[in-house]
Amino acid sequence: MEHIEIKKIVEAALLAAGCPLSLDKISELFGKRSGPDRKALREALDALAGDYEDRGIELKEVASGYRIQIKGSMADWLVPLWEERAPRYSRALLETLSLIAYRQPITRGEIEDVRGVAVTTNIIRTLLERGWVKIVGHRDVPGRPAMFATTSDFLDYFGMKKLDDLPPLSEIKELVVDGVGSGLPQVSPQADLIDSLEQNNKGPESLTDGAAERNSSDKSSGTVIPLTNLEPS
Amino acid sequence: MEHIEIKKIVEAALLAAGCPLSLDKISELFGKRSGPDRKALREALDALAGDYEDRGIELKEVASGYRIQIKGSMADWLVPLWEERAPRYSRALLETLSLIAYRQPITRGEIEDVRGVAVTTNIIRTLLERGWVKIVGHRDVPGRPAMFATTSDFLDYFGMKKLDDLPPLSEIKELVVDGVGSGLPQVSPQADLIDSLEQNNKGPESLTDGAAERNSSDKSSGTVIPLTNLEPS
Amino acid sequence: MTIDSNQSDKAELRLVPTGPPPVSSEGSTPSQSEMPFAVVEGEPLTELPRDLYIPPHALEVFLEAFEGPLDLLLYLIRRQNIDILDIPIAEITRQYVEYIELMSEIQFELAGEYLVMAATLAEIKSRMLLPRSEEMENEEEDPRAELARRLQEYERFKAASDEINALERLERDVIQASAEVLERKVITKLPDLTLKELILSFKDVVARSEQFANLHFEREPLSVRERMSEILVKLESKVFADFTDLFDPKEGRMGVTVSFLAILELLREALIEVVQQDPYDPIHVRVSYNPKLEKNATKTEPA
Repeated sequence: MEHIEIKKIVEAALLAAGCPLSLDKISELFGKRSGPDRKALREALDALAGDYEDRGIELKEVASGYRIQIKGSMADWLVPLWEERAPRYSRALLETLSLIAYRQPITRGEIEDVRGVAVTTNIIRTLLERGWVKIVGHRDVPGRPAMFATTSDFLDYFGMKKLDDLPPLSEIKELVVDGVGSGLPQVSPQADLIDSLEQNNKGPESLTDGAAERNSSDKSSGTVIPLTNLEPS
Repeated sequence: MEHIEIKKIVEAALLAAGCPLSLDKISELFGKRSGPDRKALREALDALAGDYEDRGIELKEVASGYRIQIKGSMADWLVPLWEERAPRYSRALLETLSLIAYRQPITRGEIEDVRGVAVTTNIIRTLLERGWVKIVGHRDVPGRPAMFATTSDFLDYFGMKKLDDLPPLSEIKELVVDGVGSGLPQVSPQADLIDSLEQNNKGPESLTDGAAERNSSDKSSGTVIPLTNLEPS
Repeated sequence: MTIDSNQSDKAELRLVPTGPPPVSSEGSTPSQSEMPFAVVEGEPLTELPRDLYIPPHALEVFLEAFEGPLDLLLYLIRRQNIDILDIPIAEITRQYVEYIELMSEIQFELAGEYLVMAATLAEIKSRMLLPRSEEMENEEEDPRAELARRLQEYERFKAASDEINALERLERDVIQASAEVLERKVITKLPDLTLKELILSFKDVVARSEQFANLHFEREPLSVRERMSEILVKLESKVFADFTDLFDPKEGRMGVTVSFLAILELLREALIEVVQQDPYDPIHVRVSYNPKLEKNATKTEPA
């Protein structure tokens, strides 16, 4: 298949889909056998990105694939199109989200320990409903609190490919030589840990829930545990 | 304002809007006073339409304005985007099919006798439509019930040459429910056969996520399958 | 007058310019050598004036802008440019308690965490006042250490949340580009099935049926059952078939045997009839019931 033809199909697909498309999904467009290989597809994507250089759109790779998006620099021009302003999120929600992002898997109690204040059910519900956060298991302590982790939808929304793309956390300075430093949290996101949690979590006690289905691209469906008290009534 | 800049903004607006934009609306983007006049805007739109000539998208003027849409000629390429996730067959259907395979020619009533529950018309219809089952005659008893048998499509689908390739009942009885793969080998020479059949059967369709999930949950598929939402519609 | 930052927009930044009596930030000279805690339209703003009259409602808004006691403490510390590792605990405690009291005075519904923190501060203060021997000095850490750690820990996530908030994000900063799709061909996928599933289903159904009824499955070669189906199909289109037509010599002895067993089984199940007019006449076979040929069958049936 001609290079130009591949590019044409890929562009149309990205614009038609309205959501990021993974390389696998793009590859599916061409059928199993005779389609272009991944290298050819990447070339087409590169070519598209090049085409958009002087345009108001750009090709962006995020966690769940590629999407064509309007460049941030165009936002000012397009203000009249925004009838509703984008939702604003409270500091409490953003702080909770960032704790989940950097410290996942983390329980509500652990978030509260750091923030020094209660995390409302409302915040957790909003994060779950937005699909930014999911429950990846339960900590084996009394009450078996749910552990939260971020989703690929979260990365997509904030234009990131992986958790490593999160802005780095600042260092903690130590007050005295001994004592204080112990038990310092790890700085980097523990994505692998989450993955293994999800794997291990296929046990019978891990119930299923609609939250996973919300995320069709989420390979962990079936591991999410219902939070009856958090579900919207 | 430069012509190229106008085109850039108009294109971004059309791709961002998600609905047709009237010339007035497009004009609004540029503010009231200093913006390009309608003639300049029309020129930009014409230029855009020209740009799209060899692409998978086109600029279309409809009643409420202009929009960028996917060319009709792309529809066939984009089919995989809208592919619906394959449903799963119900346990009732699987049992019916297995009885037809092993006990053919068999009537619906006979299947019901063995299963102890009614076989819905829906199941029979699904199997007939799928081409796995056909009517090979009618039993000469009151009601003249149709007798069902498997088809060559059925054999093809499961990668078998003849029905004898199915393991005999004696071997099946010794299968440990917990995974055919581990249960078979000690018992029968056909274990390898089944394994290889399964391999062959990883055809294009069975590579989907659904199939993978199913395999991982195979352990339970013989015992507990939630039936409610599995009936093919 | 707005603050150009979408982060931690402390309410007092709105409060100071709007609250009566108006305080002009431009004119105010810092009474202490404090670091500015905010910049309002280019002018540094260093402190909430002490005698400032604050309308109760405005204060509520101000207090609500804090995400809990750690946030309030951090504010007090940062406002005075205090080293977080060397907090003048007595002074900070005094200021903190002042805020707390102010809150209760206006019946602000105070979250329990604020009171817990007040107690914690008081406790640290008292521990600081205790005379400490050299030995203890070595064994015990600074009473403020835990607080300093918590404050920093909270502060880094507060900062991180500001950074996350600043990331270009969908809806607010970037929009997914999309084009209208007019013709949407939807193909519903058919479910997949593995042989394993099928076989396990059979195992289940057999096990169940043997439990309930006294049904026992004979161990008949499947090839015979398959052949039975084939013969039925073959006979379907014919009124009568020649018995010999049901055998294919090319299949060899095994094949012929399978066909013969199939015919016997079909006969046993009364699915077919075998007819012979006279000894040594050709043998004919027909289906017991054939809806397609029913009408014709009655006419052409041999006498």
